[in-house]
Amino acid sequence: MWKARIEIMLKKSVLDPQGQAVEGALHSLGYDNVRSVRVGKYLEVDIDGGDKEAAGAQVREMCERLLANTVIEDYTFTVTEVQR
Amino acid sequence: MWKARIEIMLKKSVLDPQGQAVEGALHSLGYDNVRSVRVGKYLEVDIDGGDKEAAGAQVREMCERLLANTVIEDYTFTVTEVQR
Amino acid sequence: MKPEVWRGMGLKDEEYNMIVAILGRDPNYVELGMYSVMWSEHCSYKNSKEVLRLFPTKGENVLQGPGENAGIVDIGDGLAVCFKIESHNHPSAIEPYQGAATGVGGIIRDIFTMGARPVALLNSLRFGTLNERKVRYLFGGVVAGIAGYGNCIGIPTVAGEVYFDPCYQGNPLVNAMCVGIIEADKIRRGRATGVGNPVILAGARTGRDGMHGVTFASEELSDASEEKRPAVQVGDPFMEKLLMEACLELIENGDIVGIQDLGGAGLTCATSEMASRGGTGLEIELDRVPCREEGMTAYEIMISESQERMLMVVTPDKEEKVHAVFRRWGVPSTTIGKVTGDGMLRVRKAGEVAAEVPARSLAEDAPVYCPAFKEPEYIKQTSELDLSRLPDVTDAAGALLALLGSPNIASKEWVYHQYDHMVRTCTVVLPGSDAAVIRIRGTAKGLAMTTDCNARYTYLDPYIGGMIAVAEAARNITCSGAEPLAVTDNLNFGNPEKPEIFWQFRRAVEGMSEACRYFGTPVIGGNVSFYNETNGEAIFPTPTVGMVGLLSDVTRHCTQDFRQEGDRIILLGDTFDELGGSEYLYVLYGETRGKPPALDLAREKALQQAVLAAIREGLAVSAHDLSEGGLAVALSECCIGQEVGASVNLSTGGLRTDSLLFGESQGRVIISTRPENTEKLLALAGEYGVPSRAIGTTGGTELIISVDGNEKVRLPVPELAKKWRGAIPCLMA
Amino acid sequence: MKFGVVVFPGSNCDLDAYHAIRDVLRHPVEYIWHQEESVAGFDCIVLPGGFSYGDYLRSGAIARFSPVMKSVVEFAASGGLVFGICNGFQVLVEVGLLPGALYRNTGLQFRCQFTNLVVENRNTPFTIAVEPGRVLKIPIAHGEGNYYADAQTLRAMEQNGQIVFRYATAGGEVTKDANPNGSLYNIAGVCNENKNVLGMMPHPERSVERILGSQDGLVIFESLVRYREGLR
Ligand SMILES: Nc1ncnc2c1ncn2[C@@H]1O[C@H](COP(=O)(O)OP(=O)(O)O)[C@@H](O)[C@H]1O
Ligand SMILES: [Mg+2]
Repeated sequence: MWKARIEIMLKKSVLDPQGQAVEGALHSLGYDNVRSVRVGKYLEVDIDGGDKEAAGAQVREMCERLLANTVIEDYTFTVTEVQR
Repeated sequence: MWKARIEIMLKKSVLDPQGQAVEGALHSLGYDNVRSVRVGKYLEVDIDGGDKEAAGAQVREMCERLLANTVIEDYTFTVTEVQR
Repeated sequence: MKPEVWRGMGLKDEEYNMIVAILGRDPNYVELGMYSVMWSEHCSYKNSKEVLRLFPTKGENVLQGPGENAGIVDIGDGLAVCFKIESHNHPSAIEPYQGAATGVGGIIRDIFTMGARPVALLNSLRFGTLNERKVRYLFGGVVAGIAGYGNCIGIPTVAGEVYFDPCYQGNPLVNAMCVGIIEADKIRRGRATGVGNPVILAGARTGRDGMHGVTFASEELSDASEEKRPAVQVGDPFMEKLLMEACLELIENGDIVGIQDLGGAGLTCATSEMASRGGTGLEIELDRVPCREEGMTAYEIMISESQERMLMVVTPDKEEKVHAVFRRWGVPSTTIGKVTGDGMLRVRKAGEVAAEVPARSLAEDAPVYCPAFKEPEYIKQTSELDLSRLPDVTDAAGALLALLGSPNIASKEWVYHQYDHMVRTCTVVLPGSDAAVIRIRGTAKGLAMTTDCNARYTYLDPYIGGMIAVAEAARNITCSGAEPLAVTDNLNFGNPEKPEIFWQFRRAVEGMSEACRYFGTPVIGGNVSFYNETNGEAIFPTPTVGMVGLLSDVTRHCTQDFRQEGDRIILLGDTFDELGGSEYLYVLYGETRGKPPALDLAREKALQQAVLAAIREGLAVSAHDLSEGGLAVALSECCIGQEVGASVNLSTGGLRTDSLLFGESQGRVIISTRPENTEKLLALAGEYGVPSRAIGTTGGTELIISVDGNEKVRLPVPELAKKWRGAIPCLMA
Repeated sequence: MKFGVVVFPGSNCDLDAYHAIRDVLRHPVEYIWHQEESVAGFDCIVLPGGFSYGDYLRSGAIARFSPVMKSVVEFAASGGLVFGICNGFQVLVEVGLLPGALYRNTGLQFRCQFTNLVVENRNTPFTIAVEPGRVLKIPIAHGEGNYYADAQTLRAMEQNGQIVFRYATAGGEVTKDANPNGSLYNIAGVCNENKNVLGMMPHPERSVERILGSQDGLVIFESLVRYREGLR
């Protein structure tokens, strides 16, 4: 079985209000050395069968079709083999 | 400067309605080999100064205090050096 | 079995012995767990039952009183209104968003379980003071959680209340109320009848979350509570929406014999209560219960409090049809057992009997306690308030601004703008006035609703405080043009095993009962939440009153806003030198002391009848009751809504100026009326024996208040508005 | 003129749209279950507000794969009128019938309140009945109504008159303070190039009767009827 770990982030050009809010909150907690915070989504998807390449291709397709909205979001992912 | 990449997920025993909905959607898109989907948060935090160990300790503290809700969530993170 | 085992589950030694006597043998671990959750305070009301009998619960319109999932009152036209309030204090203290969200989910299920379509939500909240980061986190999380659940499921959150006091610092209160509408002949009850009928479990899969939530709710919070984490659950409002639509469709079609939601104590509670009410037994097969995780034990499945689940009994010929309806709505459903005639709740797992106990003994035979009670020491100290040592107010305008900026009085827009309060397009009076009003589609009628409790009063005198909570709710309802119908109550108190706490509890219930009797508003359901303490310190006794009223013609509703230039402002009711327990005393002197204002039930009732008559006869352009902050704050609120100023002349008549402006004497309402109706209105008040005087005129851009000819307040309405609207956003920024 | 209101799992303003059309506009209307494969026989398809599929992942992201959406896309391509309100707007951008994207309000909070809208293009089937200069008082209720499109797309939309509604003050000024959710250029509603598909975050179906505090939403439904009658 394959485990895909997918990170989805707003594109750099899109304002990230959540990241800004977290950054502000960290500053007010005294973490003055925090420079920039971006907040996105993290998904773990378990996939049965096929080889690593096939799994990767499938994950890319799922991201394009459903998981990310590519108008505003970028995604990256890794695929690793796991025991059932 | 250090970049922390933080993944925050609901604990295994906690219901993940979002993950369930995405799993259902992937199945209805025909990805029958998808076994389990969990949806969480992903954060990138840039941190100035200190060494890697100090940055790591700070990230852990930030997770405990603010970023993760440890009542229902687990977190993992990595810290890597980046150019300003 | 070792004593540590049952004690660890919160059972007393004598309770264990009772169980042995009932079974005629030692219980096994699963059975013990089932008794422990069912005999907890939360499920059995073992400490409060006797006192709750004081409430009046009957009335000619009451179709269902306490004892079912929610109460129901007839409103004519073949329709009835179903409502109930419930607390989720402890989960919200640990995880505010999910704690509050699942609280909303739970109370919604109570309403549609009865067959009613939920049409409105309310909430009553208490937190510590907002200068604490932790409190801001709890407040923000709770409000977002209520919004997250209610908005998603599409039921408008139309009213509520929020107060802040240091006594709630470690133990916030989150009480959620739901109101539903039902055709009077379609009421369903949680009864398992018809031997052989299949039992169906529908909704979310069962997981390990929420184990022992009810025992958790029956314990004091300590710092160690943060460790009891799995007791908190994540809500899934989407699942609940589908579950609700499917269940309402089935009930509408008459496909269900009995139905009950799974709340506290999960499957154990639902099965034993349904069987007990039906005078039957149930046999269920745990291997058929869809679980979220592998390897769940019988114990875990029986006491899991996973959300968004319903249990129902159907006739065999309907079984397939019922599953088909759930399938169409995308809701999993499984037949897990059947109704039996032997009164036993029999639970099988892996072919073996995992538990077998008389259903009735779980649901009905919990011990009943009559805890000792004793007046607390503090009452003597707090009741001392020597007004002669308090200088009268000199800067009335400054005091007014300070009060408007106090989070207890300030606008709660920050809260209710996060709630979808318009979905279903029936909200006629939006949050922000005294009571919310919704119309009932297909009729000319409307419902008004509110939650109220001034816990400072209840702390200083639980009896009077309890009466005032009811009176204020009724006053808010009448100011919106409705006739009070009935009450649901949420009794939030400390540890009842302490005699002082139990005294507060008894006295508050006595006061509420008396007022309910007087106003003819029976208590048709409610909830008790004890053990609201942190490290031994109890909250103020907080018996929240949820009240619903009826408008026969919804177009004849009223709001608190002054509407136009030149209307006359009439003050109904009398003002006394009553500053005890006031927000004024708290904000300006940091004191919570004195006697709460007196309440004369006869005068209060006369006032409310006069207000209602004035609204019905079209004499009232606006009506607003006086509560925290007194006359000056009420006038400000009337001005702010539509930005209409007012000029008011008062005479002290021997009163202190601060009592006159900021005192919280009960039984008072401000009405604005067209000038040509002034005499009629004053005469109408006279007919009801209600003191009334014209105190000023609306118009201009300022609020001007003169006392005995001396100008005490002159403030532009936008400045009042800024202070009042800005207070909470500013603290939460 | 016959309206169809699509019901997705989790729609919750379907009922409100239905009532506005049937009881106030007084036109025929039917619900369309999300699993229907055809929308034949309707003149206008309304995608209502709510939380389709719980709005999990992203608002509208899962609903757009519902069987009914295939025929809605075809219906739109053949010039049929498609009207997305709130969650319906989100579904329309997700499915690609409208440009841009909608994401989290900058205030990070769900907002339910009245807003004022200026009508930037009165020459669409959705706005032809609006009097010039009229500011519409219509409420919003959403957590993800922050409209985004890249600069190039926006320019094209401007030129083509696809920006239909903007948040404004009661006097009709488009100001920062009047923007409730951080939308680019206060955008509250947009249409496609052909102007037969419109999405808006505010809820016109919630402001069709005086007792609800505003009747300004009605003019949008009336526009649709007038447009349709003009075609006959
Ligand atoms: N938590 C809340 N949820 C919804 N509405 C609220 C909430 N808190 C306050 N409100 C609304 O704000 C208005 C003022 O509340 P409050 O000061 O408690 O009124 P009153 O003193 O008349 O009881 C009411 O319309 C009330 O419904
Ligand atoms: Mg009031």
